[in-house]
Amino acid sequence: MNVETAPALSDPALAASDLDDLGLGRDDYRTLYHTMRLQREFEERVYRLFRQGRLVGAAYAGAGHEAIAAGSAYALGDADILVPMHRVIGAHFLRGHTARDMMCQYLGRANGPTAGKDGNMHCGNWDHHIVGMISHLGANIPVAAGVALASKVRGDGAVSLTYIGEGGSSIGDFHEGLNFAAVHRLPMVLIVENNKFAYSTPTRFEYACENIVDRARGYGVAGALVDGTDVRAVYKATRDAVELAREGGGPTLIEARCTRLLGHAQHDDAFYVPRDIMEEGWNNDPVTKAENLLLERKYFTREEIDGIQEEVNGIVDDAVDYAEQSPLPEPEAALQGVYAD
Amino acid sequence: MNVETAPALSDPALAASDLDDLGLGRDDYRTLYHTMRLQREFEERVYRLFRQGRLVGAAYAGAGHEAIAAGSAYALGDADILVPMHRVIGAHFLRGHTARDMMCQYLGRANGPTAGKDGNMHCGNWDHHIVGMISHLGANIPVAAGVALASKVRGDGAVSLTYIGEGGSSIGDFHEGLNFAAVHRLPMVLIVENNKFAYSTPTRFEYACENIVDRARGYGVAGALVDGTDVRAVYKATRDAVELAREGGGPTLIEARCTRLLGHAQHDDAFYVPRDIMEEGWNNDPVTKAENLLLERKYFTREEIDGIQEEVNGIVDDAVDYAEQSPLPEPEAALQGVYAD
Amino acid sequence: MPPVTYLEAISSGLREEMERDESVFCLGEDIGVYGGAFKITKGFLDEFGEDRVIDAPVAESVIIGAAMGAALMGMRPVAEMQFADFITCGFNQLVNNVAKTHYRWGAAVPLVVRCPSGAIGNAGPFHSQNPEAWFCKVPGLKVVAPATTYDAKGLLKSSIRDNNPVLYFEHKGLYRFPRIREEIPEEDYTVPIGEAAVRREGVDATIVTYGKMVFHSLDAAETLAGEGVETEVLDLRSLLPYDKQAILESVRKTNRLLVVHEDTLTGGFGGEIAAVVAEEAFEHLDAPVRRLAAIDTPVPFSPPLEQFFLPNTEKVTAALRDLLAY
Amino acid sequence: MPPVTYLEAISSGLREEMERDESVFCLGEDIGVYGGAFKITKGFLDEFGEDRVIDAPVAESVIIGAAMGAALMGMRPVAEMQFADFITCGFNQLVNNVAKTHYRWGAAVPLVVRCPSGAIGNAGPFHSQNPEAWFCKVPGLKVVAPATTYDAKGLLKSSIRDNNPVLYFEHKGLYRFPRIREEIPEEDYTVPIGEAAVRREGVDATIVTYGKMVFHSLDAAETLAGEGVETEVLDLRSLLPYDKQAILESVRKTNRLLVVHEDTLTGGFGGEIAAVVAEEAFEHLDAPVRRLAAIDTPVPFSPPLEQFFLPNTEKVTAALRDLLAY
Ligand SMILES: Cc1ncc(C[n+]2csc(CCOP(=O)(O)OP(=O)(O)O)c2C)c(N)n1
Ligand SMILES: Cc1ncc(C[n+]2csc(CCOP(=O)(O)OP(=O)(O)O)c2C)c(N)n1
Ligand SMILES: [Mg+2]
Ligand SMILES: [Mg+2]
Repeated sequence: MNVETAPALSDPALAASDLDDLGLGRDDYRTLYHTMRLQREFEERVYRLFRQGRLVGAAYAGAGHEAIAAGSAYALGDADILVPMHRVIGAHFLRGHTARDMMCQYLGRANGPTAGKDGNMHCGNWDHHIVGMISHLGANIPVAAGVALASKVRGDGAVSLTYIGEGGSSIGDFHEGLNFAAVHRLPMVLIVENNKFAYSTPTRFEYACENIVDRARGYGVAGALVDGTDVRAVYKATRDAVELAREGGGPTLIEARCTRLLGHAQHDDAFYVPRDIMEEGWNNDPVTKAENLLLERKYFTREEIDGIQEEVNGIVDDAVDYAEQSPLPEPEAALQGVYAD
Repeated sequence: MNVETAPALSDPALAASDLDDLGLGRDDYRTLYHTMRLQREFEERVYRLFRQGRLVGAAYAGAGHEAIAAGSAYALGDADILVPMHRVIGAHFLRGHTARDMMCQYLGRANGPTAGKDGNMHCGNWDHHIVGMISHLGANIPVAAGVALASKVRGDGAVSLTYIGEGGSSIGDFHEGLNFAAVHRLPMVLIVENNKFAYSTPTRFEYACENIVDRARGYGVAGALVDGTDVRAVYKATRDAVELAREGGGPTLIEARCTRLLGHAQHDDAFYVPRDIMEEGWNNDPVTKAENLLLERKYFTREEIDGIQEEVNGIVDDAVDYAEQSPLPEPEAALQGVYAD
Repeated sequence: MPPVTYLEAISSGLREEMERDESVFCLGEDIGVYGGAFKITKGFLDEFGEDRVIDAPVAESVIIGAAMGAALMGMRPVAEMQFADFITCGFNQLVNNVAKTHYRWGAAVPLVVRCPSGAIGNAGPFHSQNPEAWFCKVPGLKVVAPATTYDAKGLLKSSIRDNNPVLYFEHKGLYRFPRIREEIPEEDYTVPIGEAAVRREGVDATIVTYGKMVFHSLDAAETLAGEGVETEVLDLRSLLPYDKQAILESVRKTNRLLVVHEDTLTGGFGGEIAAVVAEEAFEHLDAPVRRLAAIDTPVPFSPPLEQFFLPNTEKVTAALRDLLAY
Repeated sequence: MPPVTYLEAISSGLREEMERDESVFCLGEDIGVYGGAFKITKGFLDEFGEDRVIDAPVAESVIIGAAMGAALMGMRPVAEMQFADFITCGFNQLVNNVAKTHYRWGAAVPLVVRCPSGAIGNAGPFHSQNPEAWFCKVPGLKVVAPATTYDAKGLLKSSIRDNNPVLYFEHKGLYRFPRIREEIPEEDYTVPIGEAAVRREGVDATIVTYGKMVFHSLDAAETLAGEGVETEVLDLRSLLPYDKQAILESVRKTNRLLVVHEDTLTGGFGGEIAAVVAEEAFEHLDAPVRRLAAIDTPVPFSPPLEQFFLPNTEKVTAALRDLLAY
């Protein structure tokens, strides 16, 4: 699949037959749904903690991006490397960060992945092959390219998967990173999560092309445009891209369309988002969509779905308890870790 | 003309009828040819001065780029703004920098355009609507966009014309600058001088797309691919782009193909350039090509062409004499001009 | 006029300049309908329109570069970095292109880059930095960092009217700081770039500082005043150029110097001040020049770490005691 | 082994590390077939192949960012900036991404960025700069600046073997400087990061310097030696971390300090040194701490301007005389 042949967003091909045949079984669907639901509940809890004054720092959420997070990261093998952005906490869960880990991270605890050095989504963990997110948008695309360069040179078969918002795609590092990966045909997949806004800025102030994926040709890489609210579509596009990358076909630029269902962060009520966009977004809520699919296809019964919901609630409750009981770091720990030994 | 309809490089349309009808008269051709010849002779002299130890600093030349320099800048009106790069000294001449000015600049004289503060092509001059080149490749593309933004907001009808090598097109500022200009439909024209090498680096290590102009679509701007050794083709593409920009149609990305006929700079013998590329380049020497055209079409006789050559030689001789007799700056002048009053 | 906040002062300073001079315009991320991440430009879009309040793509290099282009054309852009931390993405434009233009070829580049800086509590390593020192070493740039509401407005106006590029550091911790709400003049006024202000007079020691640390320094001075020590607190306000005369005069009077900033110690701007005093007021010094600053690490996120990292009133007081004890 | 140049020492150090350790590779503009703008990697492409000698697009941010990615994977990239001046285009990657990674989430980023720096005669404002000070204020980075041929090789090896990001400043004016051609050991050796070297012992004054200025300082010391003054010349070699003990020890012995660097004065790294000495060796100082540096302007192009701009032996000598006359 390249940009020339990428189906348009409304192409019914994406919706049906094509996606029934992904080779995914009941367990896979359970994991995908569980991950999406966990992202939703976890982040709702984070927002609640924020309102209650129990959070440390700011609260971001990926509501509306759950299918991208789960569907993409599920296409990775263990040896692959995740280079995540701010709306894909589900990908962290799939790679091995637990809800406890992430809640400790959000609450700045000594036993979180960064031991309180950094907060919220800003954590990496080399044990799980997760590169720590940096705030500076786009700056990890060159890093993902470098990760892929190492894999290519060593022939270890690993692929790096990274993300950027459509807003972040305006920055120089997007261009430099993707171009470098293209030139060296590096095993990298770049997903642009196009949720129609960069903070408050609508796409007409961000880019003037029709689709971000139209840029693929200008880099000489494969491109795909997918419905980012459909976890199967995201999974399929990522899997194809990962395969292509593993075979030496170089990077793929995937544009995944979705809607940011909340404000930019907790403090933002998204007043600037036209009501119809928000409504359409909620009508296409990826979590509900996945749930409906699972029910329709009779992969799971209503009771089983409710069971997953309960399980997830329990995980999040436990994570909050655990994190709140976990120690804050010792002040002097601030001095440690600037340099590796 | 946009990227979809841009004729391919080999399209005969570019070569003939299309270009006969440009509305250019004998005087225009004289100016264009004179400019190209002056660029060639001036820069050859700069190289010679370098070898003789009479130059200050490094010697760059735009041999092979003369048609781009002259053809593009000739499409500008007086109020338009030139934002030049290192291989288009001809564009400086067309905008009003004299050979004396530029030689004083190369020799670091007090009466050069930068009064010795900067050297060689690194000079701007607001009287001539020329923005000073910065070495950092690509960094003037955002500046050209800002110039165009001012024109758009004020409605002064001016267009900014800037350049980048195909090598420099890999840098973030290319992306940020062109994207910004596209979003705001700014009156800017960006010419990529694709001369097959960035210093020693061949295009396969620079980009993986077929043509740089393939990027136009990804920015939502018009694109054109032209034979950069044909001054008429460059003139036409630039003129069309300037017109489009003036009418509010936004920026155009023009890829002008040519061959760098010398090394990157005086110290570089270009050993890494395959002989056939160099040969083909010289066979398509834009200056000779223009000369042949002028003769074939009988715009000028051999004698007249020789007359231009003599005139140009005289101008360059005079420029060297003038510059060498001009004073170097006073040492203490180094302290002045850091800040505007 | 009722008392206003530091944030309101910046906002009204910017608005008045835009009203006064058509060539002034704003450029930055989310400054339009959203009014900016910190709401400095709230309402500006309605008042001035899309041509003068430009929502930029997330791309700091072109924000600064385009501002330079417009400035060359005689406009006076005021670019906003959403957080000062992101200015590193436009670093080359500032230090090589913007800063060197007038020296190189004589064109003025009158632009302002507004940089919301500083730590405000658990915002982590990328939303808390004080990046001013990088720019204080770049000839061709000017750098200001107002601490008071009056200065915030007056220095912004001076920055916009200056014919040179000015980096305007506004400490986020001052935006709504109740203590600095103040009544400011209705009529137009400016604060000159390059002049420090004595915030408290004293004869026993001098604190040279700027930005939010002015208040920790004043509080420390107040504490020690209770013990009979009179500390002079000098608010630099401008860092490049900075008011060397005022610093030297004060040190010549008090014979002791403590430099305080929120930026990290090593390579921070305090080194420059300390060095200049050690050179030019050497014989007036009765004690070693001291510096107090954040520790040499990234800004950590978790509360105990961040508190350990940052200078505060207690640490300033302790450093001052130390200095006096010498 | 016959005497080699500084340039050859860098080259052979890099080659030996690549031979020793498969994970070491080079990345930069024109480093392949061309062997680098200054020919440091001449012949490397043939010897090590395209996978280990990677010609990068003109894009410094991805050069540094990709180096970081590869370093996370356990490789040891050595990135080349064609000129140190262009590092500003990768500034954000270095100061925010590379530098903070280990502190933030514990991953080591063992990479080296080689930066050919300094003025070599009429190369103008963009090919002559000494940008080290910007990085000396960034916790998480290391910065070295060898002055001798022996150190050039030994510090490069240490930098490559270090588990942290190291900026390696190589002064272009030393590449083929005949005076520092020297025989260096055949066998593997390293020079530790963080240790200064006394280049000349003395008791009357200390010059703290680094890079090419070491030689102007030695020459000035030599001149004054003819007049009976013994100047100690301390070559820092490493700037972050720098050898504070060596500086303090020397100043405690000589009681006079002159700091010399080729970078511009205000905000240059000399301020940090001067400040530390003014704080920690205050009572040993018999004279004000002095700094000599380039003037606070961009690097001008034309010979008289550039000479006026740069520090040189005469200026160091004059500053030293001044210091001694106090
Ligand atoms: C270099 C840089 N500039 C500005 C910001 C501030 N910022 C954080 S997120 C954001 C909007 C991002 O929009 P987009 O990339 O579309 O991602 P989304 O939040 O919509 O998922 C901005 C402007 C930043 N983090 N980094
Ligand atoms: C940011 C930056 N990096 C590196 C350089 C060094 N450099 C100067 S010209 C050049 C090659 C440019 O190639 P290209 O853009 O194709 O232009 P050409 O010289 O071929 O006309 C390089 C690498 C630079 N000037 N700026
Ligand atoms: Mg978005
Ligand atoms: Mg080229």
